[in-house]
Amino acid sequence: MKMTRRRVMRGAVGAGGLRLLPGGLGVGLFCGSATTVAAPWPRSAFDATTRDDVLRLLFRDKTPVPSNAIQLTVPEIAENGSVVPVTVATSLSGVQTITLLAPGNPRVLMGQYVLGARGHAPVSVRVRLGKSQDIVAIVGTADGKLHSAVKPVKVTLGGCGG
Amino acid sequence: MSNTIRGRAKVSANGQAEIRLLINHPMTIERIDPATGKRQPGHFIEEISAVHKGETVFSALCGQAVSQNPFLAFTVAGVEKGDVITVHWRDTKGENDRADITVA
Amino acid sequence: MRQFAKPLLAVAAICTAAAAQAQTAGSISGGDEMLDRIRAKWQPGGAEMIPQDVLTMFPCHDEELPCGKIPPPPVERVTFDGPLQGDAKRGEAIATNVRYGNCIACHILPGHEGGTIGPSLSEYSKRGMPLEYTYQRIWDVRAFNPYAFMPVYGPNRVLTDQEIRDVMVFIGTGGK
Amino acid sequence: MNRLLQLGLLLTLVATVHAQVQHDFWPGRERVIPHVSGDEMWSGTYKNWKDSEAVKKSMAAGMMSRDINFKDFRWLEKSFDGELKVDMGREVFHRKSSNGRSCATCHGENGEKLKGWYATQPRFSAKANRVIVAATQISICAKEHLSEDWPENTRNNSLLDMYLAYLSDGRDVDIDVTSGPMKEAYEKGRDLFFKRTGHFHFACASCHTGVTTQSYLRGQRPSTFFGDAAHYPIYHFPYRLPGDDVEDIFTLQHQIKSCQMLSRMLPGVEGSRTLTAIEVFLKASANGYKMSIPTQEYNMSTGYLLRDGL
Repeated sequence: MKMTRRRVMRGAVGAGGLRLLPGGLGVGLFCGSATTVAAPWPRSAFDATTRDDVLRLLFRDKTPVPSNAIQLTVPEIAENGSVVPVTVATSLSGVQTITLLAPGNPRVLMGQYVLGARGHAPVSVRVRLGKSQDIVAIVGTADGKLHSAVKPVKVTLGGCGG
Repeated sequence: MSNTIRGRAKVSANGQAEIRLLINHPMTIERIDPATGKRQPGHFIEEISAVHKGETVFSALCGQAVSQNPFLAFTVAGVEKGDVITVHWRDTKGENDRADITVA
Repeated sequence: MRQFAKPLLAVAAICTAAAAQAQTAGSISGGDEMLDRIRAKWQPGGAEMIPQDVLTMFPCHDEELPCGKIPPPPVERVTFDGPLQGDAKRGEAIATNVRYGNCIACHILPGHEGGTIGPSLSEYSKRGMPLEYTYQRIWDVRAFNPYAFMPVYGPNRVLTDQEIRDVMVFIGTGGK
Repeated sequence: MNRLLQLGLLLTLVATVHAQVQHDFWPGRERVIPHVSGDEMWSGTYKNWKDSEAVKKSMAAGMMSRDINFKDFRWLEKSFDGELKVDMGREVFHRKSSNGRSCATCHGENGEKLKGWYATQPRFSAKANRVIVAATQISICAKEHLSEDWPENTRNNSLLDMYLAYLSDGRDVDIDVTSGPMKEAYEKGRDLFFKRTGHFHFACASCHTGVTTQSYLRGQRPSTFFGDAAHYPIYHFPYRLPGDDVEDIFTLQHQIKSCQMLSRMLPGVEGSRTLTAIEVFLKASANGYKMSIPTQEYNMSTGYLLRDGL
């Protein structure tokens, strides 16, 4: 655990000043309130408008490998694009981060969930999708590998609208 | 009790607690002001973290794609009934809130 | 006209006292009083929902209000005049806008996914239907089937004659 | 032939209540019964969802949502967001007003005396001398005993409505429409549900019966009207229509009004006789079905996709 965090720190500083998340892994980097960790928010990754930029900014040179050990559950048809439920579960062990991408959205990175030593999937959230697209879930494990799963969501409008 | 965070934590037999959170927040996305064409940044939660026994067991970094009144559910191992999990959020304007959730 | 008499007889059960009279809507000139009243207060297709005072021009639920006693619009049989001049782009905008024609709610349209309540229109041009049939079908479907789940576009002036022609060009010529 | 035909039409007219004006009705009014099992004559799926056991069996058999009249994911899953509205409603129920009284003063702590009451609403009120819905009763009570002004579509009224419905969670809907003003309201509501109105000349029944309930209305799939009323008021993801005070609790009348707005029909006023009659019809069509409160607008959680049981 320690090793990855330090390497991620050094790498992050090198990659154009992006302060990647060090704090989430139990290190007491505080700002503001005492007992919580103020993870520096990866602004450039969240501002990125293409999938490749997000991957490069978050994971540098590592490329995610499709894996069927990830269960990405999304409704096939989302009747309301502003509330689309997403659940990511996985049988992989040593999961550290779960990242959700929406390549069809103006801002591709939707969220990154950092599981502490005792954190586990499944993780469930509700997201906003601008149009029908494939949602991508990337699971980062302790061995430094990245595993990905993709699921299409059809975003439609209601039939009536006044 | 905080007025923006609502949470439930339920521990199952194997000591894993499922924590469900609902946070009252508008989560507005960035807008281009039609008049000036200037980019107006969104007002949304950037980070939600959960601390159990002094250790950050879960941390969510959110973008503007997270829905209004964000919902978040996750699981934490090594939790017993009666433990307290402290949840904290912080948004793009520096506002924040915290809540203690006792595990049922 | 005769072959449509049969469904009209089946209509005996419903209590329509209106006489069904032929009307050449195709040649309705601008002087259409109901259409003017609507469009003076509301432009369809925009962000704004249809205003309530426009809705009081049509039958409504509350029978303590005057609109509660408005009789249903009589079934209108229309003929189709002249060449079909319309703009497919405009027709597409009308058909896919939920506050305009909203055809997409029930039909799959050329190049669009839509509802599955009505038949798919993505291949409509291949069916080669006569223009008059399509025009009557959109203007007032009750001439064919009094219980068809389709808005009465003509009698309630949901769409104008030209807007229907635009939609016909959009679906008739296979879209783009 | 035309003249003779119209004469024939006039003679066969059913003597309807609306004497001089004959309205257009969607077919099927005579096939409704004030019980949830009536759905067998409409979607033929009642046996698949008549209770939560049947729903579990249907889901296990891999049935689609429309084969279960959307009772699988829409209604039988309790809503986490809805629980928070119930908490807020409980707080309003126990909050003392300016005259030092609260709802709990008369109705008991945690609404002890009102358990099961919501399952018998709407009903005839002697005081109002007409059939009223729970929300109207709340506004009458609040004005008289708490000197609070909480009309039907206000936040506090809707929060209380949600809390009182929660007190009847698990009870079977049971309203008697066999006689008197309730029978009248039921028949008026039935006629209004089938009456074709508005710019599109649709009736509520146009979407909520027949082929439309088996197919897609663009992204949405309407359900038949049987049984749905047992799960109202629901938690709705914040959605404010012009003139709305409450954007996340949809009482049955608020849902009817919102549907009218979206279907280009003149929207009714919450608490009015018209919307009350339609609510009586819908609630009676859920007679015998278990209330499940709080539930939420469909498609807000992945529970139904994971089919992790009810």
